Amino acid sequence: MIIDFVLLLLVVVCGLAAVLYKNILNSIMILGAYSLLMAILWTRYNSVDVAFTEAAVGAGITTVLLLAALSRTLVEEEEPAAPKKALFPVIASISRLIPLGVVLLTGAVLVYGTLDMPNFGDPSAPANLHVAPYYIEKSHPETGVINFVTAILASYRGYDTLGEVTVIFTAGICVIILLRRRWS
Amino acid sequence: MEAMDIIAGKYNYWIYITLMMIGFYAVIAKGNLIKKVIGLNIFQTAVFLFYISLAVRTGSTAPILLQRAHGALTPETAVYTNPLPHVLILTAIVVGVSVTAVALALAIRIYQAYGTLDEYKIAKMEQDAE
Amino acid sequence: MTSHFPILVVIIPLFGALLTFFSGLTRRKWAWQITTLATFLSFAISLELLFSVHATGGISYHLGGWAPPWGIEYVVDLFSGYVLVVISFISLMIAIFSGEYVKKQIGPERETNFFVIYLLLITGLLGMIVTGDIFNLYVFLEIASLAGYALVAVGKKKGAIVASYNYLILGTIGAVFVLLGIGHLYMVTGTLNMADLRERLPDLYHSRVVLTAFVFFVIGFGLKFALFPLHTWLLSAHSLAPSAVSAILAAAVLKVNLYALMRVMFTVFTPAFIYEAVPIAEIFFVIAPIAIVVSSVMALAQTNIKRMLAYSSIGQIGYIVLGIALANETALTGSLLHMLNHALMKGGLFLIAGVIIYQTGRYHITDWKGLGKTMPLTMITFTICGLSMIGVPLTVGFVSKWYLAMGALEAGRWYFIPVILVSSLLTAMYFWRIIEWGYFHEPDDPADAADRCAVPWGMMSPIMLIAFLIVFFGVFASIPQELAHKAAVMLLGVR
Amino acid sequence: MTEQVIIRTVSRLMIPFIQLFALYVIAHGELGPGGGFQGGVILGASFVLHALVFGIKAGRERISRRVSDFFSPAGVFIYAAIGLLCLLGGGLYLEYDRLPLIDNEITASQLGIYGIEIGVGITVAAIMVTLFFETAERGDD
Repeated sequence: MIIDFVLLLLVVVCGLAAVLYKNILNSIMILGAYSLLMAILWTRYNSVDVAFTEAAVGAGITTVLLLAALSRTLVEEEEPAAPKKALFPVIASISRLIPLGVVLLTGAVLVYGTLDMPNFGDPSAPANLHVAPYYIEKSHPETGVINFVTAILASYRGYDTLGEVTVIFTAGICVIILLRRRWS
Repeated sequence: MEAMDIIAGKYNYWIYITLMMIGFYAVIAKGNLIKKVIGLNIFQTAVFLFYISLAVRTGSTAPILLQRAHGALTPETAVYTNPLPHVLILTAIVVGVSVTAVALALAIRIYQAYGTLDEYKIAKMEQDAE
Repeated sequence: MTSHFPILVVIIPLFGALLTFFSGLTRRKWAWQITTLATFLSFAISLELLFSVHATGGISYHLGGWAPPWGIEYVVDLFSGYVLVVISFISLMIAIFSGEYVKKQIGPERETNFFVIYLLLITGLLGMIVTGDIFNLYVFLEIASLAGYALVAVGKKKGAIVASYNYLILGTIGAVFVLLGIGHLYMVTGTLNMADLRERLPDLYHSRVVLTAFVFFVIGFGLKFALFPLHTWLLSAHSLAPSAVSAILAAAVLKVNLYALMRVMFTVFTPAFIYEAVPIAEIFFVIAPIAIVVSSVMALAQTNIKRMLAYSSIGQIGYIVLGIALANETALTGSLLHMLNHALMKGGLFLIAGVIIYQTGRYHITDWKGLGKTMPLTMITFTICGLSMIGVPLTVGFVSKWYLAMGALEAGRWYFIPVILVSSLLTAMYFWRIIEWGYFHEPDDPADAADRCAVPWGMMSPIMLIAFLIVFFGVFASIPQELAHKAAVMLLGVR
Repeated sequence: MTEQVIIRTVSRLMIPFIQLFALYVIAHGELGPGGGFQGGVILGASFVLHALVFGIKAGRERISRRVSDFFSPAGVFIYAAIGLLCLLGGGLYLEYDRLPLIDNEITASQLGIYGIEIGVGITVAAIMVTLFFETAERGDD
C-alpha cells in the first residue's frame, strides 16, 4: 500500500521532470524510468502481462527509437523563435495561456466524471461483474489456456489482436516509406 | 468525511488525471517536435494506468489460473483481477509505440527539410515560403 | 461463402496489402493491379451485403465463433451497409485513378508501399464501419489513422511533412480521447459490445461517468472528422497531400470518422440520450451554421484550388452535423445523403484538381485560364461537380440540401434555411470564378492544347463515372433516398 | 577501449540467450505471462542490441533488410491465414475449434493460439528491427 503510493508519486515526479528538462536526452532517460516505474506499479496491480510489455516496449523500444531519432536531429531544445512584435500584446499573452486552459478544462471534465466512479479496488465494481467473470470461469475449459489474458487476447478477442498486428505492420511500412533512402 | 472518502478512495484516478494533464500539456504547449512525442507517451501511458486501475480488485490475484500445486483447476478457489482491461491495454501499448515510431520518422524528415525541430520556426518558414 | 461476407469485406484489403508487399519484394509491379482487384472485391461484397440487409434485415457475424458480448461482433445493418458501399466505391475509384497518378507524383520506388498503405487504410476504414464492438472500433481507427498520416507525407511537397506531423498529433489526441471514452463506458457497464452497451446504459444516463464518456467521444471523433473548431489540421493536410490522397481523406476518412461518431451516438447512447439528456444538439446548432458560413467565406478567399476545396469540406461536414442535430427523419436522411454526395463531389473535385495539376502543374485557379479549351473533358466534369456543390437541381447536391432544408422546417427551425441559401450563394461564387477562368479566358499558350488533352484514361474514367453518378443520382434521386430514409428511420427508431 | 571490449564480449555471450528467452516467451504465453508480442519485442531487441554494440552496419549484416522485409508481413499473413483456414473447416473467422483436420476441439484451439502467437512474434520482431534500422540508419552510410 505504502509502496504503491510511493511509486505513484515517483511516476508523477518522473512525468513532470521528463516534460520540464530542456535537454532532450535527459527527458528521454527519465521517460524510460517513468515507463519502468509504471511497469513495476502494474505488477503490483496484478497485471503481469501488461507490465512485461510496458517494460519491453515503453522502457526498451521507445527509448531506443527516441535516442535513434535524437542522434539524427538535435539534443537541446532550441530557444523559441523571437516573438513577433504583436499588434495587441494582451491577445498574444492570452493566446499563450490557451494550452494551459485546454489542459485544465480536460482535467476538470475528467475529475467531474471520476466523482461518480466506483472506488479504486472495489471488488463489486460493474467492470468486474458483467463480462469478465465469464472469461475466468470458462476460458480454460473452452480454450485450454491457463493464462486468462492470453485466452482473451488470442481467442475471445483474437480479432483485436489481428488488428493490433496490423497496426504495427502499418507503422513499419509507414516508417519505411518515410525514411528509406536506398530502395534497391 | 465524504470529501476525504472521495479523495482517498479514488487516489489512483487522481494520479492518472494529473499525469494525463502533464502529458497533454507537453503535447500542445511544447514547441520541440521530439518533446511533443515524449509528452504523447506520457499522455497515453496515463490512460493505460486508468485502465489498469479499473481492473484492480482488492485482495485478488494475477489473472493466471492457479493450478496444479493446489491440485484443482477450478477458478473458484481464488479471486482474480479482471483480465479484460489488461488485454485492451496490451493492444493499446502496441498502438502507442506505432504512433511514436511514425511521429519520430516524421520529425526526422522535418529536421532534414527545415534544419530545426522548433514548431514556431517551422511555421514561420512555411509562412515565408508562401 | 455468402455468410462470411461481413468479415471478407475487411479481410480482403488486408490480404491485398500483404500480397502487394510480397509482390514488391519480388520486384513485380503488381501493386496497382492487386489494389484495384481487392477494392473491387470489397465493393462487390459491400453491394451484395447492402442488398441482403435491405431484403432481410441486419446481419451479425461472431468473430472466432464467440457470442457477443464475450467475443467481437460484426454488424451489418442498413446504416453500415449504406456507408460500406459508399466508402468501398470511392476507394475503388481512387485506386483506379492512382495507377497512373502515383507513378508521376510519388515516384516509382515508393509506388508499392503507397498501395500497401492505401490498402491498409481501406482495411481500417471498412473495419470501423462493420464493427459492433467499441474497442475493435478503436483498433481499426488506429490502423486507418496511421495509414492516413503516412499518406499525407508521401508527396513531394515539403510542407506536407509538417502537415502530416500536426495531423498525427491532433489525430492521436483524438484517438486517446476515444480510448478514454471507451474506458469510462467499460467502467460502469463492464462490456464493450455496442448492442450490449445500449441495453445497459439507460439506467446510467445520469451518471457523470457516462456523460464524461460522451464528451470524450464527441471531441475525440470531432478532432478526427474536423468538426469546427477542431478542424485546424485539415487545411494543411488536405491541401498539401498528393491529390489522390486528399481525395481519399476528404471522401472516405472524414466520412468514416463521422460515421463512427454517429454509430456511437445513435446505437450506443440512443436518441433518447443524445437529444434529451445532453445539450449536444444545441451545441451543434451553434457550431454547424458558423462552420457552413465561415468556411464558405474562407474558401472564397483562397486562390489555391486544393486549399479552397479543403475549406469547403469543413462546411460540408457542418451540413451533415446540422442534419444530425435537427433530430427528424427528413433531416437525418439529408445528412446520410450528404455523406454519399460529399464523398462523390469532393472525391471527384480533388481527383480533377489532381488531373489538372498532373498535366499542368498549376495550383492557382487564376492560372487555369482557358482550360475549358485545352482540357475540355476535365473542365466539364469539374463543372458538374461544382454545380452539385452549389446545389443546382438535377445534381445530387440539390437533393441533400433540399432534405436538410425540409428537415429544418419540420423541426420549426426555419432560420437555418437562409444559412443554407447564403452558403450556396457563396459556393456558387467560388466555383463560378473557376468556371469563368476556364471558359471565358483564352489559354496562355494555345499551342499546347492538343498536348494537354492526353490525360491517361485510367485517370479520366473514374472521374467521368463519378460525374455521371452525380447527375444520375440527381435525376433518379429515389434510389439512394429510399436507402438513406430507411437507415435514418432505423437510427432514430432505436429507442 | 576496454569498456567496449567488455560490452562486446558480454553482448556476444548474452544475445543467444536473449533470443532463446524470446522464443520461450513466445511459446509460453498460454501458461504464464508473455506471448507473441512480448517475445517478438525481445527477439527484435536482441538484434537492436547487436546493432547498438557492434554498429549499424554489422547489425544489418546479422539481419539484412531483405530478411526483415520478408518477415514483417509474413507474421500478419500467418495470423490472417489461420483465420481463413477456420472458414475451410466450416467455422467462423478465427474460430480455432474448427481448424480442419484436427478432431479434438481443445487441441485445435490450442494449436490455433500457438499459430497466431508465432505469427504475432514474427511480425513484431521483424517490425521492431525495421523501425530501429530505418530510424537510426543515415542515408549516407
